[in-house]
Amino acid sequence: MTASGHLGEPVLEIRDLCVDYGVGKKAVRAITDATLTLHRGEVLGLAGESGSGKSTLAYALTRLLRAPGVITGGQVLFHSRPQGSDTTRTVDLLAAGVEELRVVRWSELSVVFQSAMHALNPVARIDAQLTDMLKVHRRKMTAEQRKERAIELLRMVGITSDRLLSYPHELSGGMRQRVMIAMALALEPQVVLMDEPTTALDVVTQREILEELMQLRQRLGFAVIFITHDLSLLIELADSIAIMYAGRIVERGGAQELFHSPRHPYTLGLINSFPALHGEKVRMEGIPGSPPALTSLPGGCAFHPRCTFALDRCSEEIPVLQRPVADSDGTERTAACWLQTDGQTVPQQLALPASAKLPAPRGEAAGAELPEPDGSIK
Amino acid sequence: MTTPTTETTPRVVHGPKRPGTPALEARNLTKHFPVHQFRGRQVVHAVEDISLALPEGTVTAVVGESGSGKSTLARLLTQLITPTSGELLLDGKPVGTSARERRAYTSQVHLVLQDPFSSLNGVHSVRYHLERPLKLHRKPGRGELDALAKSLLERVALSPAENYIDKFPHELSGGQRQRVAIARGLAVQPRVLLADEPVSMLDVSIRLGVLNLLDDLRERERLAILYVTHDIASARYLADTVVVMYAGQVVESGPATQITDSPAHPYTQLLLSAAPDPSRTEPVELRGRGAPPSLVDPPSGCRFHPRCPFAMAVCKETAPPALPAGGDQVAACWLLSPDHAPTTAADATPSATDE
Amino acid sequence: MRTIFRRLGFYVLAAYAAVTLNFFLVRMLPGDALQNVLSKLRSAAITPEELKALAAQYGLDSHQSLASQYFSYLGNLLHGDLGTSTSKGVPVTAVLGTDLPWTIGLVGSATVIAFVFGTLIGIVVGWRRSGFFDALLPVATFFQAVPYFILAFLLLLTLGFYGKVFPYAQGYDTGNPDLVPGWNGTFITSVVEHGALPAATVALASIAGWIIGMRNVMLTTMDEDYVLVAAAKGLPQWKVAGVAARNAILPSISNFALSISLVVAGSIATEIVFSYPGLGYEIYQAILTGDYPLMQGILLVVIFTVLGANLLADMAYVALDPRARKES
Amino acid sequence: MRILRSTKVVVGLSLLAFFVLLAVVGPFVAPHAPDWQANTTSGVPQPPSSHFWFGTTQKQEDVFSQVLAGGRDTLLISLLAGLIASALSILIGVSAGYFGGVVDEVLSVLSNIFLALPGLLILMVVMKPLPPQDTSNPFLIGGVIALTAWAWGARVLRAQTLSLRNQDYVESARVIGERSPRVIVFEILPNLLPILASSFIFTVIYGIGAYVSLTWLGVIGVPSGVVTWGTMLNVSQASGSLISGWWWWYVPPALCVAGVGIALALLNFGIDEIVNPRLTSARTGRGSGVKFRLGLTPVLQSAPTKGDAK
Repeated sequence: MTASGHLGEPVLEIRDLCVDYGVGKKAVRAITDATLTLHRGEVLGLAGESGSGKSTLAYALTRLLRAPGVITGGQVLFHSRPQGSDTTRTVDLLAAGVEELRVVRWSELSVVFQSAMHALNPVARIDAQLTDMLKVHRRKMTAEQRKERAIELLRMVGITSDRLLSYPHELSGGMRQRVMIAMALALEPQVVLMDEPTTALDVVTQREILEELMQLRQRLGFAVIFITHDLSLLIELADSIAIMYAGRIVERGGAQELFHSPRHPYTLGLINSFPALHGEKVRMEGIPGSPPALTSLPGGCAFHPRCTFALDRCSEEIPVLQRPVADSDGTERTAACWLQTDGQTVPQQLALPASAKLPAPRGEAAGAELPEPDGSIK
Repeated sequence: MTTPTTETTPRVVHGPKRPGTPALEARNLTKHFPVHQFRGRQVVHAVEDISLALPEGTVTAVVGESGSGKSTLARLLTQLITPTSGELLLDGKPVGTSARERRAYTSQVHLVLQDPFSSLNGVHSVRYHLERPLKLHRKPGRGELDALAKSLLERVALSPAENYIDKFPHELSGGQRQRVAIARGLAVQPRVLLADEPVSMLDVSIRLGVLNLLDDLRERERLAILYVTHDIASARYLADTVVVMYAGQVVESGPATQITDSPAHPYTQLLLSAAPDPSRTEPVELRGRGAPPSLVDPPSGCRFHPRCPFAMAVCKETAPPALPAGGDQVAACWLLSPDHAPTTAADATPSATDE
Repeated sequence: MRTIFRRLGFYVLAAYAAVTLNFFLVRMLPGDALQNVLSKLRSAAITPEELKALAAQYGLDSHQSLASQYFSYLGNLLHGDLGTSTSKGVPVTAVLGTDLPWTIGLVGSATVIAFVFGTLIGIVVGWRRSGFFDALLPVATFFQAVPYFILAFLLLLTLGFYGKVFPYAQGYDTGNPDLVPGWNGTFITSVVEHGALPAATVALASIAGWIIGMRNVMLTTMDEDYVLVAAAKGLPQWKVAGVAARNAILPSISNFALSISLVVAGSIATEIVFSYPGLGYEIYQAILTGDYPLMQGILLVVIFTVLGANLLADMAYVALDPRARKES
Repeated sequence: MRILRSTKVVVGLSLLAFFVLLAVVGPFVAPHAPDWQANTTSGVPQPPSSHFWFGTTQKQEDVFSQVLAGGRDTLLISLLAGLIASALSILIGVSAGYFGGVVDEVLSVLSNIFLALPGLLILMVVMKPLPPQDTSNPFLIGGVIALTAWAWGARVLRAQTLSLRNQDYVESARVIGERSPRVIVFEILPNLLPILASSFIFTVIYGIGAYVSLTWLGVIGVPSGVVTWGTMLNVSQASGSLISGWWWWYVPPALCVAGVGIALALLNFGIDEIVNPRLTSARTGRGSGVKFRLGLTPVLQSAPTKGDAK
C-alpha cells in the first residue's frame, strides 16, 4: 500500500489554480491559488462544505468545468506515462489543445461522478457505455475484444455479465455506481477523480464499494483524488487530505496527522462536527455561523467570522498556506492560518503533537496512543 | 428447533422507558402500499407491526437504510398517511380519524422534513410560514401575532428576530431555513416533534447546531422527539433510545449508547461496521453483504436472513420475536433465543453482547 | 407492453369520442339552420330519395329518437357510409377519396421536412450555443407567431404572383389539356411545382417551433452529467453532441402530439389560400354551401389522421426510450 | 424587476403596449368611421396618398381608419379566449395533478382528446351557422375559441403540479393542518405563475390566429359598420385585391396581426428564459470574447500572480 511516507513521484501538479464564475464585472472568484500535488498511487482527499470549491477544483483541472466557469490562472501539470511506456511526458492541461486533451482524457485521467443515476446515459445499454471509449482510445481492439473487456470490467466490480445488455434504469443505485467505477477504470488510467462517488448511497453499500475500490487501487496502482464533505470517511480512506474553505485550500497534510493534530481552526471545527461512535457522550458545538457565499466573502481570512481564535490581523490579511509553527520537522504539513506563523502563541488545540511516526499502521494510530511530543512545540 | 415461541410473546413497545403515559404511542402500526402490477394487485410491506412509545422530554432515534420504512413510520405518526392497521394514542387517548380530529391532531404532532431548501415555499416570507400555523391553531389577536411569530424565531436561536422575520427562504442559509422549519413546527405548540432526517442536507459544520437545538427543545419544552436518520453516530449523539429498522420492521431497540457499544442484532452490527469512523483502529470488516430485499415480496422468516452471516434454518422459516438482550435492549434475532442459539460454533455468535 | 396497451386504449377511446362529438356537433346547431340548408337543396342535384335519407340521418323527419339516430349513425359509419354530399350529390367517401391524397401528401411532406430540418438545426444551434441563433430569433418568431394564412399570402404574393417562381393555385396545372393525372413525369413535376408554396408555408410556419423546442431541450440536456461524461471520456465532439441529441430528441417527439393538430388546422387554412384540392379547400367549400355531411366526413377523417400521427409518434417514443418500455 | 432585464421581454412588451393602445384609442382617433365612404362612384381603390395614408378600399373606405378600428375586437376576443382557456386549464390541469388517481386519469384523457382535435376546423363548422347577434358577442366567441384551446395549458400545468405536489413545502403545509383548497391556491398556484403566464400568452396567440382566420374566411360574420383586421382581409381578398395589385388594402391589417403575434411570442420567449435560466444566451459568454464549449473550460491567464514572495 502506498502511504504518504514513501510516496511515488508526482503524477499531477496543480499550481496556483484560479477559477472564476462568469467573465468581466460579474465574475465571482471560486478558487484562489490552489496548489496541490498528487503522487502516483496516492489517495488524496479533498474535503470541504458546499460552496468551498472542491468540485470546482476537480472539474477545472480536467477542464470539464461548465459555463460560466472560467480558469483564470495557474498550471495543471499532468505527468503522463502512457500504458506500457517508461517515459514520462508532461502536459499542461490548461495549455493543451482539444486533441491533446482528448488523448489524455479517460485513458490516463478518468472521472467518477457523484450520481451514477445522472452520469450514465439513460438511453444506452451498459455495454455500449463501457466500450465507446475503447473504440476511440483503443482503435486496434475488435468488437469481440471490446465485449470481453466489458465483461471483465463488470466482473471486476462484482457485476455478472448478464447485466451487459441492461439499461441504467434497470440497475440499483449501488450497481449503477459500480458500473461507473468500472467505466472509469476501463482504460487503466493513472489518475481517477472521484466526486462524492458514494454520497448518494446507503452506508452499507458505500462501504462495500469503497472496499472494492481500495482493493482495485492496490491491484492497478492508480492515484485517486477523492472529493467529499464527509471528513470522517476521508480520514479512514485517504493518504493525505486537503481541506478547502471558501475557494482556498486552508490545510493540507497526511490523513491521520490532520485528524489527530489539526493546525487550522476550521479543520479542528470540522473534526469536532462528527459525533463519535464510541466513548462518553459529550455535547459538541460544531462551528458557529454558516459558510459564506462566494459573492460576499468576508475580508481577510474568510473563516475569521466563525473562528474562535481570530486575531485582529485575520480580518485584514489573507493568510498564505505555509508550514505551521507547530510542525517544524520535515512533514508535508501546510496550513493557511495566522496563528501558525512565527511569533504566535498557538492555542493548545491547534498545537497537538504531530506524530513523527505517522502514518502509522492503522492499528497504532488510535488517538489515545499518540507518541510523545518531540519537543518542537513552544 | 421448530417450535417458535412467538405467538405467546407479549407486544413489545419500543422507545424510551419512562413512567407515566407517553405523549404519543403507536400500537401495531402496519402500512401496506398497493402496487398496481399488470396482473393482480400486490402490496409493498412498508411498515410491519411496529409499536412505539414517545414519552415527553425524550428523543427516540429511528435508524435504517433508505427503504427501511423509517420515513413511512414518521408519516404514519403524523396521520399524513393512513395506516393499514394499528392505532395511535395521544396522551393515552385513541386518536380519531375524522377530518376534525385530524386537524386537532396536527396541532399536537409536527413533522420537520429533510430538505430545508424545499420545505419552505419560496414565494412566502418567513413571517407567512410562522403565522399560518398560529392562525390555524391558536387564533391569536392581531397584535399578538407578530410577537408570537418573533418569539418562535428566538426559540430556535434566530435572533434578533426582526432580522429574519421578513426574509424570504432564498435569503437564508440551509441551517437557518431548517431552524425556521422547526420554528413553524413549534408554532402549533406540539407535544411531539417528528424530524425526518433534519440535518442530512445541511453542511457538516452546522449540523450539530440543529441537533443541539432539538436537544434543547426536548429539555426546555419537554417535547417528545422522534429523530429519523441514517446516521447511527448522530442517533447515538442525540437520542435516548435508538430503534433500528430493517425492511419495514424493528430489528433492535434500546438505550442509545448500549446499542452502539454492544449491538445484538447482526444488522445493527453491519450498520455499525459500515459507518465511517475516523478513530477506527482496525481495517473495516463488513458483517454481511448484499442489498435490502424487495418489500413487495419480502423474504420469509427473518427478513435479514439472506444477508445474515449467522443465518440458521429457523431464520428462513419463522420471524423472530423481539427478545431481551440485556437492560432495556431488545433484538428480533433467533441468536438470542436459548432454544435456537448455536452452542457448538463459537465463532457464529454475534460478538458484542456476550463479550 | 402495458404502456402500449394503455395508449392503444386511449386511441380507441379518443376515436370513439371524436365520432360521438361529430354526431352531436351538427345536432347542437340551431335546427332551422339545417332545415334551411335542406330546403335549399330540393332544387339541387340531389335525388328525392337521397334527400329523404339525409333528412332521416339528421333526425329532421323526427320519427326517430336521438338514441336510434345515434346507433344508425354508428352503424352507417361501420359500413363506411358517411352519407351523401348535399352540394355535389355524390357519396362523401368518394369526395374524401379524391381529396385525402392531396392533403396527406402536402401535410405529410411539409411536416417531415419541417421536423427533420428543424430538429437538425435545433441540435446545431443548441450545441454551439451560438449567437447566430439570436440573429435568427426574430425571423423564427415571425414564422411561429403569424397565422398560417398570412404567411401563405406572403409566399403567394412574393414567390407566386409577383416573383412568378412557383404556381400559386390548384394542385396541378389544370389548364393544360395534355396533362394526364397519373404516375407520369410531367404530372408529378406539375404536382411538385404546385405543392411547393403550400408546403413551404406549412414547413416554414412549423419549423420555427421545432428549432426553438429542440434548441431548448438540447441546452437543458447538455447540462446533464452523462453528456459531460461523454466529453470526459475523450470522445470526439460530434459523438458528445450525439449523446446529447439522442436524449434531447425524446421530448421533441412527445411535443409532436401537442402540435400536430395545430399544423393540420394550419394546413387547411393554407389550402384555402392556394385553392389546393385537398380536404381544407373542400371543407371551406362545404361550409360556404352548408354541406353538413361533407363537413362531418372531413372532420372525422382529419381527427383520425391526427390520432394516427399521434400513435406513430407514441410508437417512435417507445422505440427510442428504453424507460418508456418498462412496465409501470 | 428581473423580468425587464431581458431585451426580448422589453421589445415584446413595448410592441404589445402599442397595439393595446391602438385597440383602445384607435377608433376614437381614426379620421373616419370604418364604413365612411369618400364617394360612391369610383370602384377602384386609391393607393396611399397624403389624404388617405393607407389608401382606400374598393368602396372608397379609408383603410387607415379601418386598421385603427379593426384591432379592438381581435385583441378583446383573443384576450377573453386566453383568460377563459387559462381558467379551464388551471381547473383541469391543477386538479388532475394535485388529486392524482382516477381524477387524473379521466382529466388527462379528456385533455389528450381535446389536444388531438383540430380546433380551427371545429370552430369553422360550429361558428358558420351562428347568427350575427351571437358572433358579435365577444364572450361567446372567446369562450368557444377557449374550448378548443385549454388542453395545451392543462397538460403543462398538470405535469408541473405533479412535481410541485411532491415538494416538501406542500407536505409541510398539510402537516400544520392546511386544507386542500388553501394548499392549492396559496402554495401551489403561486409557483405555477410563470408557466401559467406562458400558457396564457400561447393561448392568446392561438386566439388571435383563430379569430383572424375565422373572420378572414367569413365564417364569423360581423354586423355592418364593424370592421376587424380579419374581415378587412376577407373583403379585400374577395374583391380580388391580391391579383389586382391593391397591396395597401391587405398589407396593413396583415402586418398588424403579425405584429401582435410577434410581440406575444417575444414575451413568451423571454418568460421561458426567466423560468429556465439555462436557455439564456448569457451563458454563451457573448461580448466577453470568451467562448464556452462543453468539456473545454476556457483558460484566461488573467488572475493576478501572487504578489508575496514565498
